[in-house]
Amino acid sequence: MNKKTKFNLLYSMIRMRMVEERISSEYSNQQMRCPVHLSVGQEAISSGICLNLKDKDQVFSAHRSHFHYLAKGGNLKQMISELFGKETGCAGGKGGSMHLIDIKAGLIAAVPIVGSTIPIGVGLAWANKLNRSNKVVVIFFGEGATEEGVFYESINFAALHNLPILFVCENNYYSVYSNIKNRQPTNRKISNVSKSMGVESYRMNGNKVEEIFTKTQKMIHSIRKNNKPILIELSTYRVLEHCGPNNDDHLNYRNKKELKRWLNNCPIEKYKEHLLKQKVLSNEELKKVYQKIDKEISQSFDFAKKSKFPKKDKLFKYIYAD
Amino acid sequence: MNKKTKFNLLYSMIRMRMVEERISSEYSNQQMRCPVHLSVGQEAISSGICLNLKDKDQVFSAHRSHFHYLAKGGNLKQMISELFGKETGCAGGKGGSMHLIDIKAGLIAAVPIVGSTIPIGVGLAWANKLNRSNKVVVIFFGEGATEEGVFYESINFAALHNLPILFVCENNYYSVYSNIKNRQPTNRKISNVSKSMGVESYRMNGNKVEEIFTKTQKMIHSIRKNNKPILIELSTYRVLEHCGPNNDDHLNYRNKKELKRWLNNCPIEKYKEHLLKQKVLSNEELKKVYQKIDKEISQSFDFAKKSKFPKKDKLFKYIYAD
Amino acid sequence: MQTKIKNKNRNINYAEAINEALLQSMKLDKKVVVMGLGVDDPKRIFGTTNNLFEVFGKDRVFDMPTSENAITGFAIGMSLGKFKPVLCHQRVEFALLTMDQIINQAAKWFYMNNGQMNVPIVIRLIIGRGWGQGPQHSQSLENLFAGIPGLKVVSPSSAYDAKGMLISSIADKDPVIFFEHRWLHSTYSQVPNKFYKIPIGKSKIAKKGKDVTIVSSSYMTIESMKASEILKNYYIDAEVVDLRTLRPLDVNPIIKSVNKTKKLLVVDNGWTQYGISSEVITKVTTHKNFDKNIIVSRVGIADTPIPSTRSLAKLCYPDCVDICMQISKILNKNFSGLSSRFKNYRASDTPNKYFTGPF
Amino acid sequence: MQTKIKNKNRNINYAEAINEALLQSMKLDKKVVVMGLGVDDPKRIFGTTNNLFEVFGKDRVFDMPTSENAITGFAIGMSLGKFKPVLCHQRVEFALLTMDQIINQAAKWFYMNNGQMNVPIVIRLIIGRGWGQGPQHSQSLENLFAGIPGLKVVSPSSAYDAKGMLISSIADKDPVIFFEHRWLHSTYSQVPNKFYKIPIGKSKIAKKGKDVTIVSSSYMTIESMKASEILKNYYIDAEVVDLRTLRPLDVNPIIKSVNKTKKLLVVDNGWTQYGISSEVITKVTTHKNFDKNIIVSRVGIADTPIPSTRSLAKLCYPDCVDICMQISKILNKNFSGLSSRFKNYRASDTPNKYFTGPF
Ligand SMILES: Cc1ncc(C[n+]2csc(CCOP(=O)(O)OP(=O)(O)O)c2C)c(N)n1
Ligand SMILES: Cc1ncc(C[n+]2csc(CCOP(=O)(O)OP(=O)(O)O)c2C)c(N)n1
Ligand SMILES: [Mg+2]
Ligand SMILES: [Mg+2]
Repeated sequence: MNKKTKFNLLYSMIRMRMVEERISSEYSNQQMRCPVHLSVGQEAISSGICLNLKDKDQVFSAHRSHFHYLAKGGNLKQMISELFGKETGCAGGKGGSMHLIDIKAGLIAAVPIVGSTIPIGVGLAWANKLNRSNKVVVIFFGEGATEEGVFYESINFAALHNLPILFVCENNYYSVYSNIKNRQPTNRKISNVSKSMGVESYRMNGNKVEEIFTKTQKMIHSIRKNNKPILIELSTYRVLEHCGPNNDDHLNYRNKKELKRWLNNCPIEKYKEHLLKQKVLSNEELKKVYQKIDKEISQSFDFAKKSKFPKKDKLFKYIYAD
Repeated sequence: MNKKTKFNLLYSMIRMRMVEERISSEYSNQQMRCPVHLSVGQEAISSGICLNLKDKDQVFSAHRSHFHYLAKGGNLKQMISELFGKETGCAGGKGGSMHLIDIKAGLIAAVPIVGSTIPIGVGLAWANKLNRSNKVVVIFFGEGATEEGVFYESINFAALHNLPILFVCENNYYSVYSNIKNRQPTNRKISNVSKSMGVESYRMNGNKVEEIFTKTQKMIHSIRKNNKPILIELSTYRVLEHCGPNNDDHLNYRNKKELKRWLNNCPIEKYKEHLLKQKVLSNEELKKVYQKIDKEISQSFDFAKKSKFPKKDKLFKYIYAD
Repeated sequence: MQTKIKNKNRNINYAEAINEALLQSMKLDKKVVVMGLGVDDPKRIFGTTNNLFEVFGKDRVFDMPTSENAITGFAIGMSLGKFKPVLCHQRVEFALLTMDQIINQAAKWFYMNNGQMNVPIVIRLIIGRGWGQGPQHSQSLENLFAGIPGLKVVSPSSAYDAKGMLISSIADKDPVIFFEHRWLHSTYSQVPNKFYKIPIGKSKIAKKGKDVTIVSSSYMTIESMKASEILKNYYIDAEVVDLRTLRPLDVNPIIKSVNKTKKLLVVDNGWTQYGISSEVITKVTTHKNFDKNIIVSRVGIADTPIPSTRSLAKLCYPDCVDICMQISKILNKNFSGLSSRFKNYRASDTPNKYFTGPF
Repeated sequence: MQTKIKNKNRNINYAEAINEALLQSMKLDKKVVVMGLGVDDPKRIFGTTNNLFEVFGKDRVFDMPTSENAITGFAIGMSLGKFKPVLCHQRVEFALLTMDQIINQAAKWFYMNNGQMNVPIVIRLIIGRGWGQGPQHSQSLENLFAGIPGLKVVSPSSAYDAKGMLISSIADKDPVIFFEHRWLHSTYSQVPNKFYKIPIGKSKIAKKGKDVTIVSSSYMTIESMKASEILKNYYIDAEVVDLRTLRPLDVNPIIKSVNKTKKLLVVDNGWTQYGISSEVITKVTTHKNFDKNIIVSRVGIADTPIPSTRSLAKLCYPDCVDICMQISKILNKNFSGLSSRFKNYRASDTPNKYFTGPF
């Protein structure tokens, strides 16, 4: 792997983290008045995967969508404006954090009904195959979404029709406050289920960005070439509360040891040290990275704050296209 | 296996077959005015399984419900009356063939929305477990039902909570006119999927009644003892049309060879010859069996025909219990 | 020349009209695809998908697994990839498995992405009735869809309208729920051979009249028309308005009609309470020009699950005689001998005398 | 003695009232169980399931996988095994995944087995609003359930009614859809400590009056009551009828009220078209004793998906000032300075000033 790629992976993760840290710190000003599901801790997955995608490839997300949006090249100003409910937002303020979209960048949709983008992504991949467009569709979802029946209906169809899709299950072991052991039998692996249903499937460490990048590079290549779906299940951890800007570990729903282990397993810190040691970048360059991103973020927040709210005439606009 | 059991298995299958043959021949009189899904060819499965059940055990079925009803001891007169739409029917005429029920016998429900009884059966098994009633719930469904998301949601929950259920998938390779290869990836086994989801699972020949009886006897014992679900997938074949009284092979939706192979593989004929050879019963006794069943069926049809239609005052009865 | 005349006057039935709309739309636009359980099977959805597989092949006509919820999602996704999917459920009830995809997703997609991507899909829902199909295969349920902003809901009552409205629905840029009543499939009307559109959102005066306004849709328009024939025997000249579209509801022709007749009977094709009739009547009575001398009234399907047995099921559905009886009430007139004289007009458990089950 | 007085006058909020109904029902009847995503988590469904897990343990309080469709089926099955399940979805929208189990199965079970097995389940559905929740977390959708025979649908507007009606719903032998509006959870009223029932199927005169009848339900009753206060400033004495139950609809008190006031405004808690208001108005205008001088009218939520941004979302919901404006129209009176004088009464995107997001 070349230095540039390594740098890009780190840069992507740091940028994501800093964007959400800013959202977190500004949220209490009560100007971003919409539910936000922050992904801090899960940076490696979307960074590692999306760097392998072409512009024309298409990504679907769900309620926890910021990183997928950013990794696929979604416009930051429009994202922050959307959180502020402004007309310059990526959905004109109509969607909020749970409905990010940047069609040009290939972030096709995010919706907060758990599991609901999965069949839609499959449908688009089907269209792509029929259109011979050689695009890959990537569908991100949590382990909670694999409890919805529509997940299986979708997997079955993708396998039946050999559709070019990468299914990405970010298993962070929690659905809201509920541990996976209260929702799925212990010792069973989601990737084994999908494999038994006819989809090539793998498990992976979700906090190791290089490994994710390298492995999914091959997979995406294979999907594009062979028109066959692959599913990957990645273990990871959400650091902040399920919904909202804060930390909620005072609620004690997560085992202290488990929490500590995962917090020590930060995908960014380890990788940063590694790259510094490997001299991929210097401490100085790193500082510049932070400064650059910080500036970009500040500009985006300024842009959002200065933008206008949509006016009354927009209320009934776009209910129908015809 | 003792002679009595062998005799009972054969008797059960012959009776089922004769009941449906009578329905088939009388249907054109247009007195049974409701959709009927006949199961001719699939006698071995419900006969083999239900002979192992206790009275208190509970069975759920779907649109193709006649055999499950009969095997669990459902009242024949009430079943035929239900098909005739009479007030003496097992559902007072309100349900028809697709809604058979005999609570006393333990046939709890049948509904024609594919897959919809599966979670309900799981819920009852859950109640049974909490009630420590030591009952086994058997849920019958076709391979088409395993394409519905609710099947997976149900399997997951049964495995998670270790519920005493026997899931029975009657894989007759068709959903209406659609071959399984158009709906599920080839080379994948439903029983492998359920196994990967955490439910002990087996495949079996669905036309060998003794094998079914013996194997499921052990399973039902184990379910009752260990409070754990088991799924079995049985290969079988529907002889008549999907819905209605006739044969529809002139429509050529089924491969001729396949059809011939299955028709030669009749679960009753082979077993009958076998028992005659084994001298479990004589030709004479067999003749008496036919006569006895024939009489029972004629009486049931007479009963149904003589019964009255429900009157107007029943229309708004039982919409609410309170 | 001869063909032209022949075509102009040709009678075809509703199922054939649907089929023609599909064939012609698929020929015209390569992006139109048809999907659903059984679309390519020997019965071809009551004949409505005849020949599609033969003409357009397996890349445009898709049988489906029994996965109703996902199927709508697939259709939405297909439409994002520039296809125009027409999907079909053989009973309205099966769509209850996919209400999330229809109501949360398809209906809101265009709005929630601020007009960047629309969802041009058609979902055909077939309403069952009769032959003992019972509680889970006989529901109408138009009201579950008609109340949802972002959906269009149509429900044509004649072969002519069915063809033109299906063509419009397929050409439409928004998700359209297309209701077909199973008992309409075998009804005939004159249908041009050519490709034509009937606009979504326009009701139709099915019969002109001056004494009473009957508003209905789908199969109930057949009964309403029969009722208007019966009423002639009593020197009552009824105007029949066929809604054709349930959302958006075209209320002006109704207002115009009731301002003339001063009497309104809405015949609901679904359950009586909380149905289409409630909205029609409310639109009329809250209209700014509402004339307070207008009498409004409705009949609909009895508010009960539909039982299987024909002795009870037939009591659920209002027929032309029931409609006349209701009109006798609002006109305060006695139609002597109504039920005995027109007893052959009463609905049974089959759409016509050739029907011998099972669906 | 003192406790008694204290209890009699104690103010608790709607969430606490729900919680009390659950605690007391579970204490009284061992067969009552509570299930749903998050019922035992730290937030306890906005506090409504507080202490249940601690008091009744893991055999009666169940967290669930994200499998909404199956969950209703499990509840039906549990009820066949003599349990009385109360299940909860944190947003109405999640119930769209389980409409087959609710409408095809639960609603018809008792009827289609001819009265042999009833299904006593309660499904709590929480209506979201505000704080930018947007199109998929702010729908009301009462009309999807109110039109279904076999279901009962309730929607109490005060803590007092919530407790009594939840107790009744749990004791009821039929499937009950229990709507809670998220903005009601923090509203207070006097609630007795004791176990009491408010009957399903009875509306309530929330305020007596003589000039105009306002009919509403759920959160809109709060706005209607505020409106009735504002109207006093203009010497208008409004009567407010709180529906409380949407199916079966209790129409007689409304008829009585409008016969007195001759003016009806129905304030819909859902979208304006094809909603609860349509049925209420139709019930009134088709009533056999309908006095033709009565003016009927309605307001409701704007017919659009609800946008996230507060600048547009607030335009969707009628508030007390909008209600007064509508009344000024039907009374043909000018309420001078209405919108400037009462601008502090206008609804915002939070239920109260203490609310700081995110849900
Ligand atoms: C159909 C549905 N059910 C429930 C919810 C409530 N909900 C919102 S996010 C969430 C957690 C889902 O967990 P997972 O898929 O693992 O994603 P994560 O939050 O861990 O990223 C739930 C249950 C919902 N939005 N949609
Ligand atoms: C939800 C739903 N979708 C579609 C149908 C139409 N349908 C009735 S029976 C049937 C076949 C189901 O196949 P399978 O489960 O294999 O049962 P089999 O008929 O082979 O016994 C279908 C698709 C239905 N009744 N319900
Ligand atoms: Mg998770
Ligand atoms: Mg089958």
